[in-house]
Amino acid sequence: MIFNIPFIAVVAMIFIGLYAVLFKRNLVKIVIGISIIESGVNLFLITLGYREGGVVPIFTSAPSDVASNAPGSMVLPVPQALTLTSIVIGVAVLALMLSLIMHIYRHYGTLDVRKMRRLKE
Amino acid sequence: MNWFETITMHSPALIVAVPLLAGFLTPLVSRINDTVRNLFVLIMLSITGILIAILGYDVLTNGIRTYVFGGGNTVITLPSGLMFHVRIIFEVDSMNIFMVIITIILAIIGIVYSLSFMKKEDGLDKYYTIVLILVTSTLGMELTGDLFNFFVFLEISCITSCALIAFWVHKGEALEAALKYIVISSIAALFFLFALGLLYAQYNALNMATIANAIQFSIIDQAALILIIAALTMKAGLVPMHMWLPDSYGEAPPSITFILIAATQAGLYGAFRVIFTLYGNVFNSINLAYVNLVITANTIGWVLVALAIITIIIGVFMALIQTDFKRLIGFTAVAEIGYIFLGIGVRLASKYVQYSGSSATAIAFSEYSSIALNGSIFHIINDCLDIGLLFLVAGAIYYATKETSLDKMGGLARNMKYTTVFFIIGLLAVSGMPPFNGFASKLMLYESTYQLNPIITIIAVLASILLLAVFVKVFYSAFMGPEQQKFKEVKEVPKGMLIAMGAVVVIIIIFGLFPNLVINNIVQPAADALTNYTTYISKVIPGVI
Amino acid sequence: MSEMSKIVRTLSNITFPFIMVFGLYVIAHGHLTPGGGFQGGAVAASGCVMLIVAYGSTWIFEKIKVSRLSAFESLGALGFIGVAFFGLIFGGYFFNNFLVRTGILFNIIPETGFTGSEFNTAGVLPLMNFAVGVKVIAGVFAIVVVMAYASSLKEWKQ
Amino acid sequence: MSTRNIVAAVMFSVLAVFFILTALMLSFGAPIKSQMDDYIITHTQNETGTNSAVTTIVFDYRGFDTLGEATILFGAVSGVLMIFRRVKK
Repeated sequence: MIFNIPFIAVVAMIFIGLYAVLFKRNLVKIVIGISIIESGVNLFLITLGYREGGVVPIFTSAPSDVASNAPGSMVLPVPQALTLTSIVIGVAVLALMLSLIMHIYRHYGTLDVRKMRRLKE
Repeated sequence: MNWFETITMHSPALIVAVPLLAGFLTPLVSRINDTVRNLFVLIMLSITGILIAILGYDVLTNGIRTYVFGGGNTVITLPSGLMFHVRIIFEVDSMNIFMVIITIILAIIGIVYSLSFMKKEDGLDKYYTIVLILVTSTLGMELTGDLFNFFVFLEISCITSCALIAFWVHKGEALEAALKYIVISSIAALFFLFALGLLYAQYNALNMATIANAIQFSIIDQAALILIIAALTMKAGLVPMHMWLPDSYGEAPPSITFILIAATQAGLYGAFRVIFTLYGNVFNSINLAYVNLVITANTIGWVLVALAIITIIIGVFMALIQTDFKRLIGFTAVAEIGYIFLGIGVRLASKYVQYSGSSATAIAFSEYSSIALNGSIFHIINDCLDIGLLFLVAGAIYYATKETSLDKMGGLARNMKYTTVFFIIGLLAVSGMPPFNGFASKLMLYESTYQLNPIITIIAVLASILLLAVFVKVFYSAFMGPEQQKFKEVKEVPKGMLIAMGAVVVIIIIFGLFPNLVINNIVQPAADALTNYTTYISKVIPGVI
Repeated sequence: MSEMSKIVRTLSNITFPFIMVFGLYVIAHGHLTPGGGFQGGAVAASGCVMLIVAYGSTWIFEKIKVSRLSAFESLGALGFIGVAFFGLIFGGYFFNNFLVRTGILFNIIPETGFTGSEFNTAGVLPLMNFAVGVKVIAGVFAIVVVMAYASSLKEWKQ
Repeated sequence: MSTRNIVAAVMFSVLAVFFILTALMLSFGAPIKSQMDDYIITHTQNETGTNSAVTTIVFDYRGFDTLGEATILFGAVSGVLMIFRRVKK
């Protein structure tokens, strides 16, 4: 079980994020929650690709003894590529959400969910 | 190889690439002037439409077509006999074609409508850019055969729809609806990504056919299934997470809502694909190994039926009490989504009965389960057209009177004759009245549901009748009644909007008069494509099954 | 955002070229070392954002037209999809890496280890990296400029 | 305590149990299968002339995803610029 600690960390991050999204009343905190969930999922993907004792799958910086028995001694590259895509997606979503929140703040003068009409439910 | 064959071969990629290229070019083209930009957008979408027609003809006659991005072999075989995919694959079968046709019809009509509806707004070059990207993402979701690619397009669709919902930034409600939409759909997308990670950890593959071929339905797979279905039903607007749908449909510009409907249906398509193809060997065939588990076709089917019934009831009853025209139609859209999921649920549950019952019931239920699937698929296109038409009418009324509240309308039939006729057709179609298209699909749903449990049918029929009542009320309060002073100067909307609404009405009437034509030519092949999941798999992994 | 003190401005003047060069290095060596268009673009864009912090968003907003940044972003995206279309034309498939292992220039298999002399490998990948890099710099910079400028306007303050 | 809170708490606890159970079943450090990644690591230098396997995947094997990613950034920038446009009142 002790070897599952990275996965426990992933789950913990997802929970912290979900908690913020579900129970917090401040819009910025909700956005922070989504960001934390996303980090959790990214960490999950990275964690899936880890191979015991593996090095980064880049031949420029790999020691020659590692590179010679190549696939077995390197971590899996696909999850890293997926994470890369996912991070950029996260940045884009974050930018859009924050600009919406700026507009909402200008409109209502508050960030409290309870003061708004549609977001209340 | 002649040029037509070449175009057909590359069309799966071009269908996505052409509107994307158009989206990237629009900011540059719109520096010239507005007319050029509008023409450019229309022409690019028409080219996409032609490509879709070519591909659709090919797929419906010759079967599944695949496209490998980057070329090379579709499948890599190791000496040990393992086969897998490295590159992204688009795999197009009749179901994909069905969805893509819906999307492009809605996109072109939506663009034609917005050419006159949005004429007086600012920021139109960004508007058209984002609309093109939204259409691209919807097409991409519906064509792709790769799970991660589906996720990427899901996120594109989420971002672009959010930006478009917030188009009227001076309205606070629009901003709130957009924020709600993006929060819910990005959480849904992250759930999807998590589930994808679970599947990747199991099978080291991202291609749908490869995973479908290897699926074991272990506990992790079941967890992934639940997460994916939860994510996609969030995106499609099933009950626990339906609140974003009326908000965003109600607050977005109507031309956008019309295209958003297609984007929502893409999430629905994802649910179809995941249930019937990715987990096809569990839900689509006789596999006694999976009968004793907790999560079977039966439980998933009944859960979906229950959620669908709740969705229908909530949608209809919330629609009853709304006073805002567009929000009212939004809740109707929720109810219609419920009908589609009802079809899926009935299909799964009766498929289970078919395998566990005696041979006589087996034959009967096999027939009814396929009717349920057909009805469900047919209802997708009817839902798009009917709800879309109502939104276009609401937009036309807003354009003419600057009013969306039903209490303040009245007597509009005198000045807006065409719109009134279109609205009557829309209301009859959406509530499932005979000569129109909603009737055909709803009848199929009722018929199959009745075999499973008559109570469900009764609820569904009653909800449909209530829907009629809701819209008759709307009709009287908006179009009938005494002529109001402030609406005396109201004129009929411009020709572009009338053409767009007229096109939808023509399609609705054709579908309503000749439902068999549609069912035999596109709905039945789509249902067959979903049912024969082995064909889907063996197309990209030769020699399997 | 108003401009900051002279110390900050001078320091940001000094560090700005280094950040940009590092960003361009990461973009250019994306196919050999960790990094690539997105990462390098983000580094370079953060260098530009540092200027906003130091000089104030109003000054930057007047110096740089956001529509021009948006056009640059369009060009980057067009470059990317253009390379993909060239793959369709010359290689026979969308996104085909039609340059790799061809001709005199690219017919090299890179060696393992720090050799540092094999920049001309990988076919179209450096081109894509470059297009994405331009796109990310322009896009992220445009987002930050617009948001910073909008938040500094009077009508946004309560 | 409002209904919203109760619903949220129920959803939260269901998800909690669900995710924890899932996480406990995975194994860390030893991927069950790795045929696709092994293929990529082995062939990255020969097929694409790239030393970095991650870049190979991002731009070559799964280049279309990256196009989507670029599109997302493009869409977000267009969206932000559209939201912050000057609206005439």
